[in-house]
Amino acid sequence: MIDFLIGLFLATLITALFTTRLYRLLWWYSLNSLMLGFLALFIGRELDDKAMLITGIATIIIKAIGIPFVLKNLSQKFHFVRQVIPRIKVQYAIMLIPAILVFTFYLSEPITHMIKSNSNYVAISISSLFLSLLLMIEHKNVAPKIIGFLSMENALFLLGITATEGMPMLVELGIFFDLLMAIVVINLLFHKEEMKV
Amino acid sequence: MFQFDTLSMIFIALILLGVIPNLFYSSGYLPHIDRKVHYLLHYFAFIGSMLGVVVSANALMFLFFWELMSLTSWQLILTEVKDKNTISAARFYFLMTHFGFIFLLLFFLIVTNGNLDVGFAEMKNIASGFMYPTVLFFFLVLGFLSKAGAVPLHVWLPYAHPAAPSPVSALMSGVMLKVAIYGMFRFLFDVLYPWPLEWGIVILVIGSLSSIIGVLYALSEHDIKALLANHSIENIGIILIGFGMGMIFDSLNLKVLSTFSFIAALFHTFNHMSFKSLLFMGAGSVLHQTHTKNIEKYGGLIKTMPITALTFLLASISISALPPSNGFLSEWMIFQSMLGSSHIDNMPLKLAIPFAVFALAVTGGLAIACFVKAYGITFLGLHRSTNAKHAHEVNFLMTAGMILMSLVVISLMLFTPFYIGWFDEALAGLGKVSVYAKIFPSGIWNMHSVSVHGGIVSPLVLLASLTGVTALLMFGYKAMKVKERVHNTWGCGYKTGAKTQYSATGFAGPIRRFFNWLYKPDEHFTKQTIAGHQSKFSDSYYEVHVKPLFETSLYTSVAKAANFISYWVYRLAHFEQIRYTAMIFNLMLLVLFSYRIFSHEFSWATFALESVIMMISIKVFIIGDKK
Amino acid sequence: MMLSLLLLPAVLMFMVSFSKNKNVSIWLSIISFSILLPIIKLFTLPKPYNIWDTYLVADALNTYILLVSSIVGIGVTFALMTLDKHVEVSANSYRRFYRFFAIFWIGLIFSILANNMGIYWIGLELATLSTVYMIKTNHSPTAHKEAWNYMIVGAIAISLVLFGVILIYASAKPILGEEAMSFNLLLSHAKEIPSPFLFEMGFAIASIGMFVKMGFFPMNLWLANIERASFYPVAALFSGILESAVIVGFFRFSQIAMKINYSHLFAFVFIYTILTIFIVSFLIFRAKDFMRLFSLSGIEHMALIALFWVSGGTFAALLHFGAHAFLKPALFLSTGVLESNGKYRIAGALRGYKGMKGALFWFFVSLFLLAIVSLPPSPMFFSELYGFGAMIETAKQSDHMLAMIGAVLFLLILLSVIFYRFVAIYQSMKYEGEENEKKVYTSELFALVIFTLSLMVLLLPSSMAFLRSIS
Amino acid sequence: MIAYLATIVLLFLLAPILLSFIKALKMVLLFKKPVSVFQGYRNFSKLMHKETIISRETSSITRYAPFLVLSPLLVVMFFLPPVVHGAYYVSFVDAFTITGLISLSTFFLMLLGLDSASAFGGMGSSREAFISALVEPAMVLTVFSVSMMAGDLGVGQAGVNLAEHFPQEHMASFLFAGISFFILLIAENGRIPIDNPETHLELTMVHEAMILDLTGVYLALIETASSVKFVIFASLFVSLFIPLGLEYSTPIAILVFVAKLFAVAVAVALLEVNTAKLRLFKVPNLLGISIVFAFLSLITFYVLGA
Repeated sequence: MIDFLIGLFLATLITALFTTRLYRLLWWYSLNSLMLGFLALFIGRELDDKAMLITGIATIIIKAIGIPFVLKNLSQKFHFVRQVIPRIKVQYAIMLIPAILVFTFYLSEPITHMIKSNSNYVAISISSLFLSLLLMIEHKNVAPKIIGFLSMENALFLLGITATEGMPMLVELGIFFDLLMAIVVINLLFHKEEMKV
Repeated sequence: MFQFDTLSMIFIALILLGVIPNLFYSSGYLPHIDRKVHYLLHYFAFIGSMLGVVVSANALMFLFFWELMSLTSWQLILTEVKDKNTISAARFYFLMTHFGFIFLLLFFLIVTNGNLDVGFAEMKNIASGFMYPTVLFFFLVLGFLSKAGAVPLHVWLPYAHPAAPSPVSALMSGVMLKVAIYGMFRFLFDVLYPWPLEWGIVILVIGSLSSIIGVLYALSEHDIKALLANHSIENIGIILIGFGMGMIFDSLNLKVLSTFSFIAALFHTFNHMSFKSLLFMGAGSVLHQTHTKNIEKYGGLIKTMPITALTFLLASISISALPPSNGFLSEWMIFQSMLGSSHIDNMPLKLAIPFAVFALAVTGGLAIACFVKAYGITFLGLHRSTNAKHAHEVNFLMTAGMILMSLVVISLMLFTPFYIGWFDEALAGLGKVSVYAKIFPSGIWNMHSVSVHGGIVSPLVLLASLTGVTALLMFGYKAMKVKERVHNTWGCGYKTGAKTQYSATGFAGPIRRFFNWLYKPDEHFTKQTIAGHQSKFSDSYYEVHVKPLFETSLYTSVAKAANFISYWVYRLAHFEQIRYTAMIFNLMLLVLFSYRIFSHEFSWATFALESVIMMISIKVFIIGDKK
Repeated sequence: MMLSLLLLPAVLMFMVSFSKNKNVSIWLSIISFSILLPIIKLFTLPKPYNIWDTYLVADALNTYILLVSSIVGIGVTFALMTLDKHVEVSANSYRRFYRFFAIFWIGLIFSILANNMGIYWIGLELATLSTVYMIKTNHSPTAHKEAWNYMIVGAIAISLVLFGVILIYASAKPILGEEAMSFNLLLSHAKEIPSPFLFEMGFAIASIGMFVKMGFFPMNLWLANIERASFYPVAALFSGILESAVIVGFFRFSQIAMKINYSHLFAFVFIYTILTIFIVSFLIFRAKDFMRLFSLSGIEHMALIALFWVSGGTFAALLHFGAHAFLKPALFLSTGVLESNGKYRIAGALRGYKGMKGALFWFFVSLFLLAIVSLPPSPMFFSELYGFGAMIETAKQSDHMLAMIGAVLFLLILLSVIFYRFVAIYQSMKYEGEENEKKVYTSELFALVIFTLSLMVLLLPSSMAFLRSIS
Repeated sequence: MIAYLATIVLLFLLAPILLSFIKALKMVLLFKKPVSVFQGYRNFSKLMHKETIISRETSSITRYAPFLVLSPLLVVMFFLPPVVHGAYYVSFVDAFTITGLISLSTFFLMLLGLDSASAFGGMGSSREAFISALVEPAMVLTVFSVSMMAGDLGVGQAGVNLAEHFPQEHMASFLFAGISFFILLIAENGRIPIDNPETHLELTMVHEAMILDLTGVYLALIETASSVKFVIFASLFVSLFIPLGLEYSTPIAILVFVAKLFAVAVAVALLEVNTAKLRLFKVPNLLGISIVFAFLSLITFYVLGA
């Protein structure tokens, strides 16, 4: 089941890479976060870790619902460009994405025989990190870049919950706090722009 | 922290001998400086830092004072900023001195193991354990000789010295360069002692090159201070020849000759301090009166500035190594030490040293020519400009400075045995053989060369006989009561005027033409011909500039390279403005790859594969498609 | 208790920033001084002192860094008093600036004192995000663009740090459990980490994050551009405090990495910093305005500090750090004065300051400019001597001695390129261009005096001895 | 001691005669009516009786330099090698000192040329500076090489040593050094191919140009100086490179010595008659030959020992 969710996680991220519409992108990001939340809940239940359960719920509420909603609102308010076409051609992208996946597995190969259960998770999170970077690379507009940054955050979370079986509660809450702060700042940044015009 | 052994004391004496007359001169010069506080602050800090360098007993102190010395001298150059040249000269000077500092720093860091408080004895232990002493030697040479102004690190001198206020140029050229020589003595003797033969040869070659190149460029120079600065290069070269011979003899185990050569080098160091300071002071006085450094604008100053002219003459004789001056004596010693090379068994070396003799002799000949030019054009003949016409003798303090400095010159001439005895003591203190008894075996009248069949010179006898004979002749002339009549100079029927005189350019003409292949001069010639006749003209103008070879080849290309690199670096920086995420992406790839490769199984196949991936990724993400 | 005392000035500042009183900025500067009290108290307490459980622990290293950063903070508050005299800023954004400054300060105190990788990261992120807004205070299109740039690049960099932190945590969790977040424990159990490769990967990723944040290769110019676009106190904060927070993290992480595999760490940092300095020195060679010049030189110094640190020159690194932390904000603050009068013009920027205040100002600026290229008697002179000494020492013990000495030589030559440029700029500021009457305010001068005094204190033998005692 | 002083006086008296002799010999060879060999004395006395005209443009240098040109040369005369076996000689002065003293004299001569503000003076000085700069290295190298063979650098001692022990085993290098020194003799004394002492033509003159503005006693001093210089070089040449005849009794030895001096004069005269003056920029070629021979001499001495 964990593997299935991780697969879905990766799949949503990859799909987001090919998306050309902003709302679609938000949608895929929301799904991506949802998968992450489920993953956290699932692992939390398996390990009987309350903190993980809280994290999972928070993830679903904030990342899967809250942030996409806020971003959508913002985009409507400030009239974002809604057509976001990747700068990197699809022909390249279909070669690149598998290459990145292969590379990250190759990279984490030395760890495989060191950590018993979840070495693959490390590889997958590194690859999703790279993929989120790719998402940021291939767009020029700000909005998809923000989404790229947010999915990077997701990749971090994935690593946090899978490879390390959950981080200390305090840290996780702090990360959430910072995420909210980031959204506030982003909001302010947009606001300022509007004030000027 | 500090030490006061004989070598330090000698150099303290050198600095004080250079500084005390300079204080007088400087206070006479002070009313003409606008930024008095700035000047005085740095002036005294400069003197203090030079003293600090020669008494430091550990690396930290040495480097501190050394860098302070550079800093203050740089600020002193900037005291009177009148044009852009001063600014760029100061900048260039500071860069070069910092460049030298780098090597010194490396040297000290290596020989102190990073613990900069250790003394010289401990440094020697560490240095002897170091695997590549030649590296240390080269660091030392580059560090000190860039300050001393030896070829090829000499280019800053002709820019920096003219730009500084005259008392400062006297100090910089007369004293500061010697501090670098002190460094050579101190660290080659105390830290890097057993010298391979090659080191001495390197120093000898540098010295020979410096002496020739210095004097050649001095000859083609029209700026009086730059001329003197070029002569500093030459004299540093001469000192280095003596030094190099000393090292060669030492490594060949000819200890007596070695000490003799080192004494010669030290003696010349002193002499150069004295006469070069004096020359710079004289040049400063002239400049002060005429407000130009261009030698072509002087002329006839001996009539209005007799004291300056007389002291300048004394210094010119001394720097041209004419007997019985002190300059002659030290150069004589260096010649003698080179003649000692006939005892060497090493045949190639034995054959090579005559070339150094040749270099030194050429230098001597050209130096005479150069100082005839400098003296003759500046002080003799007719005024070449209005300023020169209105010049008058400088104020009392400045003349006092010059007179005091000429007393130093004369004392070096008269008390040679005393000085040599002192140098001998210092070298004996550094573990060398004492040779004083061999140089003056029978009293102070005759000075012997220590080489077998070496020569003898008797400075005092020479001085006495020359003055005696001259006085006798003049007395005879006076006694004859010859009638004297004053009349115009005969000029082939033309009127003699300032413009009919030989110019400095013209004076150096034959030598410049002879060395044309080296100078590659930049000539400007304009002529207003009359009615198309080539030979008839109303007005003509000829100017020639010689740009130093090293500057055009070495330094300009370095500057060009720096520009080129910085251009491409800027181009690279352009990408980070638009493709920053891609940059980070590739950076992560690179770092992770390298960790993967170098931490674990390294194989060329993976290396090649990963390089290819890197290249593709850089191409795709960063460079992108051409538009 | 201690924590609340430490946070008090920042919190006060946050609250006072809502007041609309005009004279509030004077009060703020006086309030800012109050931070010194708890820090001095911290100095006297036995180390390590747990401020908040094991999350915030004060030891000699971070107390020192906290002190340095606080002094910078005080200096910046003083300079902020006359911000509106030099640049156009509305009263509203002025207040908001203070507000975010307070948040920034809180974040920094957390990250500097943190003994927990997570807390460290949270503090850093907080500080980063608050600066985004501070950049935005300047209402220019470039500032807006750069604020976005900073938002994204900074966020990526910070995320990378977190990624590295998690990997390190993962690598150490099998032996330390939840406690694997603590720097102390990691350091003491470094040898037992079951998967060093995982740790090294984490370290590499975190370092990339930190290096990007500090403007190392290849992201050299982004910080400079941001500092150019924003108001000058922001630049001072960046270089004086934020980078300190980043470098303290680097110190901590590299201490652990040193224990795990010194040669990997050394090679990584050595190559990285040399590349950085190579690029930066040639960028400086072409730099044509103060801001870029100083921020590029800030990168250079950060690289040197990192290099000294990993070479084992702890003392040199800390001394250099202190000197840089005081000098750079001082320079940035003076840039504000220089530029508001001369508008980007370098030639003659130091001329025309009349009267006692003016003379003092140009004297200070000259001093700073010359001190930053490590001329004696600047503390940087000594720190570079000892730092390069440590590098040579490392070189001598390695297998590639000549290559490493050559690399040090190369580094020194690159530094002399920077040196050249600075000398050229200094000369041009002082001796070229025309002389116009210019003005400087007491509060700015006071800030400069604070920095100068701190620099002089650094040179005292007792403070040197204190720095030597930290290792 | 008496022989020593007598030699000096003799040389001093002989100096003008030698120059006049060369001139006369050249005139004879050119089928002209020769001047008297005492023409030098006549000129001298004529000049001594004239009033001195001092140029308005000159400075005190002109008043002192003529004495300073002559006095170093006079001093050198005391340091020459002995012409008679067993006579006193100054042993403590070496060749470098003599070279230096001669340079000192030239130095003042050049200043003299520049002092009068005339174009000729400057030109002469400039050319003289050029030539003497090139002479210097050849001189030093030759001295170096000769001192090797003579076993002493002191001139007097070298002359004696060579006379006592002729360096037959080093004949080759001895010869080279001799050639080199002979070229120097010509160059230093401003003889034909380097300079033409007889004309006052702008293109040809070096030495004469510098003293163009001197009259009366000053000119006499300078003329004396140049004749003394010639005799110094000639006697150095004969003592070092033709070290024969010292062993005879005093009067004969002196006669032999004088004969050798005249032989040198004849050689110079013959050379002068047979060559034309070189262009100024061809002079270095000749001096280059001298330098090369000096080097050759050293190298043969070192390598071949011959």
